[in-house]
Amino acid sequence: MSLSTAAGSGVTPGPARRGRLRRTFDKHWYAWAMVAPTIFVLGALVLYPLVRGILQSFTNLTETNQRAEVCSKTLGGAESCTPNPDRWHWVGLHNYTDLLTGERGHFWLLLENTIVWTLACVLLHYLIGLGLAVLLNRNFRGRSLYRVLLIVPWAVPAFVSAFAWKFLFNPKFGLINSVLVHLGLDPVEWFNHRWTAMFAAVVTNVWLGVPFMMVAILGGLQSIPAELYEAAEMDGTSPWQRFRHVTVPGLRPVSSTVILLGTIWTFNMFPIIYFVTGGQPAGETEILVTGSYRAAFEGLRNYSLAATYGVVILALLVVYAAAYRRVLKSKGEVW
Amino acid sequence: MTRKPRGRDERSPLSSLALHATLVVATTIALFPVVWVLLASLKPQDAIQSTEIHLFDHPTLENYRRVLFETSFPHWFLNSVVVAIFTMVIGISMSATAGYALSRFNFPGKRGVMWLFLITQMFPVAILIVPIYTIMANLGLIDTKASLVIAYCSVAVPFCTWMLRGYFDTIPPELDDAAALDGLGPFKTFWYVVLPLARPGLAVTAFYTFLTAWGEVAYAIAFILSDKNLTLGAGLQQFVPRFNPQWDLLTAGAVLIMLPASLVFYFAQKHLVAGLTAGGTKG
Amino acid sequence: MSTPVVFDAATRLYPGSTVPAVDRLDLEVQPGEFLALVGPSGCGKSTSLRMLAGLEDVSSGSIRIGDRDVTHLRPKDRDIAMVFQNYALYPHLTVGENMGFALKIAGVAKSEISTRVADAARILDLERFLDRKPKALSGGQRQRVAMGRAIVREPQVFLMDEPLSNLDAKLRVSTRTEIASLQRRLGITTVYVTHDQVEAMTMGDRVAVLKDGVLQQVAAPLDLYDRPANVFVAGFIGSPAMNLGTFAVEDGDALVAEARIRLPRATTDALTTGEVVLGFRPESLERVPAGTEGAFAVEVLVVEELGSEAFLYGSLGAKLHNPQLVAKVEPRSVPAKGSVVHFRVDPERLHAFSTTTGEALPTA
Amino acid sequence: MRRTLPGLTGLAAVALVLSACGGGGAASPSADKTDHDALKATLTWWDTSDPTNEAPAFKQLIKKFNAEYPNVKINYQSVPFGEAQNKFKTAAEAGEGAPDILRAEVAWVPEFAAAGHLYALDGSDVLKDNHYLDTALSSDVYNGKTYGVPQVTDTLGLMYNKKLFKEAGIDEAPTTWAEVKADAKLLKQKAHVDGIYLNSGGYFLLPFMYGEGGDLVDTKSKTIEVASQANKDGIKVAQDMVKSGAAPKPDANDSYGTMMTLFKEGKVGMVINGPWEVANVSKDPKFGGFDNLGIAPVPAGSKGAGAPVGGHNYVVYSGMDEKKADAATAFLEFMTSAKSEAFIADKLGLLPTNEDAYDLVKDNPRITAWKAALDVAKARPWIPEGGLFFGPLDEMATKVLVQGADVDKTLDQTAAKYKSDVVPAYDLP
Repeated sequence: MSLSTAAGSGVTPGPARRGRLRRTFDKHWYAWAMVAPTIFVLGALVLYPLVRGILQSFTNLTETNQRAEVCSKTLGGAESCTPNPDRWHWVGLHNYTDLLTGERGHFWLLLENTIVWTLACVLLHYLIGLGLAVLLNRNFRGRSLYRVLLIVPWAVPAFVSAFAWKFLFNPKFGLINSVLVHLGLDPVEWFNHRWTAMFAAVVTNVWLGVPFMMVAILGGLQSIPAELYEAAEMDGTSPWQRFRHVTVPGLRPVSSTVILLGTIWTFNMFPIIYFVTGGQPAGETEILVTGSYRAAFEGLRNYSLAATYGVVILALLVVYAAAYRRVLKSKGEVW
Repeated sequence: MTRKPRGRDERSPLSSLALHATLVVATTIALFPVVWVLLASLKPQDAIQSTEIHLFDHPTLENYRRVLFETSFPHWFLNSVVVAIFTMVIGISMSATAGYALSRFNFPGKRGVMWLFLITQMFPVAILIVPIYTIMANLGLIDTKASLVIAYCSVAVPFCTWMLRGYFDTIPPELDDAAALDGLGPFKTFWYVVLPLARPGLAVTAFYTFLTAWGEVAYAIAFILSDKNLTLGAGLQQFVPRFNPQWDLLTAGAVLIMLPASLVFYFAQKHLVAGLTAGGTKG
Repeated sequence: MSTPVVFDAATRLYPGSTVPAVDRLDLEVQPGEFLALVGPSGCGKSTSLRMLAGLEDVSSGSIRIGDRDVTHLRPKDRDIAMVFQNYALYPHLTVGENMGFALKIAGVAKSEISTRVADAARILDLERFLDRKPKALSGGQRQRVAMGRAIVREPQVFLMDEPLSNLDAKLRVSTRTEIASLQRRLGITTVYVTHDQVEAMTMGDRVAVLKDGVLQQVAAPLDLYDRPANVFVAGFIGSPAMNLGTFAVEDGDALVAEARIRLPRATTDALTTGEVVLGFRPESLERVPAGTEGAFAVEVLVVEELGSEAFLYGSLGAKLHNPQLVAKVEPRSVPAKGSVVHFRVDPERLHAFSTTTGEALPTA
Repeated sequence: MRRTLPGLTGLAAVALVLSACGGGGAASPSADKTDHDALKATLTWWDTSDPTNEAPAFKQLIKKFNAEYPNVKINYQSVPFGEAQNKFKTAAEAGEGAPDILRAEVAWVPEFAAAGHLYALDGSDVLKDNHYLDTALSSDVYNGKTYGVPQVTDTLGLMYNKKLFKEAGIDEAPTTWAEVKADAKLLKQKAHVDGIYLNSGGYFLLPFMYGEGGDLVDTKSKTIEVASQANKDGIKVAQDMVKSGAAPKPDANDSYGTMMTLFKEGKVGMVINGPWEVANVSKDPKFGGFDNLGIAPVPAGSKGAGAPVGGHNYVVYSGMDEKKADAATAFLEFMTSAKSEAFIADKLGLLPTNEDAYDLVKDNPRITAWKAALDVAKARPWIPEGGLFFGPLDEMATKVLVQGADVDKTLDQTAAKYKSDVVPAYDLP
């Protein structure tokens, strides 16, 4: 049905019969024109570097070997250039084998961290978001005030919240340990252990991401027809059963989108890990995306290694998205 | 909520207490770090990071005075406002048109476009910065606000398009038909009929694009060279030199950076739920 | 003012489908005529209307409005107005703005717009609501706004796509006469799509019946009722529906349960097989004493008593296309449930159809 | 401020004399005033110094420069230290946006030079008759050419709280790690504070390695020496500090900030740190001013004391228009002249790289206090991969100091990592 608007839409009005092809073009011309600016920007700024990155991952390109010639310019003097003896070359799958066998970096550690990180964050985002949304979807006094206040973290830039939480978690000067001590508990050396450090990062990211989830789910809740609840009540269901059999399935369209996007975003959530734990202790909380950052920006830039990280991340996420889509499709959801 | 008759909606005092207790705890957690930064910003520099933790410690507005009058903060602020607003306007224009096309037309390449949007979210930004810099350099856009606006649009538009497409899906297509009969072409239909109806969705998109641009650091650091052209996110990094982060300036700056975001948020929040309702549903 | 509309072998084939949604539709709508397009859901009636509106591509064939070929014209260039099933009122515009929107787009002067809107509002009794948003109106009022929006345009053709289906039963009845009389007053050629055959029969000057994208019959309502062109039309038009059944023919008699019904000569001549589809409307059944010639016994299952009339639903010793036989009986002396009564078919009002083609067979 | 003012006037007088009789291009300013006027250019300079505490002094210096060269406009941009390195590389590779002159940290110079981003300065006036400290200048040399001139130098030293020392009955700064350990015990017993805070950053463990005669790599023989016995011994000393309680267990994250806060608050007696912190420590109201701050060379190990040299250099971007060469030379000459260096040293307490400047600031205790520490400063291996040394080293430091890992094993891992990730062309011994 949605074809309709474009039907009969010629560039120039006129009764002349045009060829079918021409009319197809006329019809889709609008659609393409409307998508074109976005495609153009994304193509230039994301797709092109992405393709380049994929190519680079099969080379040994770094900052120093990218030039064909090594030139040395002397101030007020001559420039002398010699061919670069170490010019980059294709290395096939070398980077991938290096990375996956742990020859360079700690791929499997990072992957494990990334999965734990993503799983924990998305799960907590979703569950807390769902819980708060269900509460806020009831009718009671002060609801809108709670709603406004609970969304505040969304308005805080990521690096600010990272700083704020790092502050709170500071083992010596942070409020959290100070409260623990006042309660008669031992202070925790948050960043000295892998999982406590990860915990601090997860808390920060959960704090940051719950409002979005909450609002999205709240929207989804309001689109569930009230009759469904009434029918379920007539069927003698308990509140929990209604939640389980009406709310959860009714939220599936919203959930499927936010979980898919949430997973992708969290997977690549760079600033929180970088600013809060900085990978401490001893790199044990690095995730794949911080690994790619370090390869790209720490010391001599290793473009090929960074690109390899990027391609592996991309591949993992594409596989995930495709599988996710397939599961959704089997349940009758499509996007 | 008008789901149930009023009488049945009343809770027992106990469950009412539990409800409010849960929400109060959640709200406290949501606000606490913000409040803590605010409190810190009122302390003198040496008291901000200290073994002795007080809520207040010689409260003063000195930090704010210094940020506002002794640094380029006002410049950065203005730059951020300009960049965020342009990102918002351009980002919304792009994602609204693209979202409309994806919602209404069944054109060849549509599925590819949806995948493309998803894939752009998957590639780490760190790897994109250097190539995008080169592109910007070729366009002569280095050290301009335009470079940031374009880059931020590429970050925010895929999600916004996705969301607006969902929102447009909820607007009955008969309205488009009616508009066609009333003499509007697709572009005019979009402008006169669909856009006015999509206001809640657009509000969310506006909020989202604004925030994307407002607090961004990585691109701003890379593309902006001169101090006067920095945006807030990048500018505040100046208070984190190699040693001795200047907590006084940083906390005060952080509070000031949150203010306009909250303001935008305050105006958008009415529409937030309604906008995401439709957008999220159809996602 | 009055303009004819012609569908000339108009076909709509959706991309990716092999079966046309509308298959070579040939239809002429007379100037000023109210043509009702009726059929079960999915029959292609809405598609036909949307093709006429220009909202749907015409795959082959053509459509003419007056002497203009509009097959590939944009909707706005066809000089038509449409009333949608859900009215498609612009939620962000007031009633008055909704009604005047098309004129505004067309660049009509403001004063002209307001007089025309005021005129239409007066006709439809909407004057009080002009400044309200559609959301603040009841279903019936919205429906009138949708009508008003069409009227204001003063188009050559009105298109209406099930405009009454969102109204409650009572309002539907009153509105349908309002629309019909309004159309007659304005004299504008109208194509009206509905799935409700009662609506089609009561409103249309002529009724076109569609099934699976193919036009079955176009005729005045009574013609359609009395002389259905095929089994489908016979079964579709009329409420309660016509009793239809396939029966064996022996020596020129159809064997209906224990009864033998004599078929006219013309009918038997046209038969190609040993069976015939017979149809008889509920009011063509005559209650007779047992043993009357051509009578068959019916066991009474349900009797619907409507006061002015009564319908009997019963089982027959032979299979019908519908599970039960329906007969109209005297409302004041209905047989008891479970009793057995006897009926005979009025031979004058017997319909016969071919078992192979479903086409009507001559009965005289 | 009050203290530096008289010094400054005296200094200016000395400077005038110096520049009047000094050789090179630095003739009397009035003599070739016209020459200076003829020099016309705009130079963009990215400064990476602390934008609030240090930048103003450099801006003042630019004003002084412009008094001499009115037509050379310096476009001063403050770029945060953490960003400058990547920003410069990205810009230089794209060929647009890079500044003409950059203040580069010592480890960056070989990186930039190897990528061809810098002008070699050999033969230019800046290097003629120079009096740069050898160790400082060594970081500018790559492949036999000199790619920059040192702006400031620094090193690590032992900083201590005099008041706490007095409370603990310690009269003199410890000179060996063993003495540090003993003093820490005293501090704990008598002053009730922790002895020394060891920062879990790899850079801050270098004195322990140097003290045993170790180093990270040998650039001549191209071998990885990070897991040498000397280094292992040195790191064991460091680990023992923590294990014995002489030093509290550092935090894995932001241990530098923790160290400084504790030191400023008088909660710890000693830290290993550099001259850049002197101003911050002295001005913190809880510390007790500069007078309370003791500065000594890093304690020695069994092979003597050694601390890594750090600092910053001026480098010239190879994409700069050749026409600006004279202006750039003039600017660098001015900025690294004894008088300018002395001015910065006086204002900010940063250590000059020009030997002559030390004569001008010999009355400044903040500078002289570091002179001894500077004498044991050791050049680091200046290779392009130098920037990658510290990732694995930081990891090692955290493992050893925070997590109490086995020193031998950890350093072996670090060496393996150097081989795979840092200097694949080098050999493991």
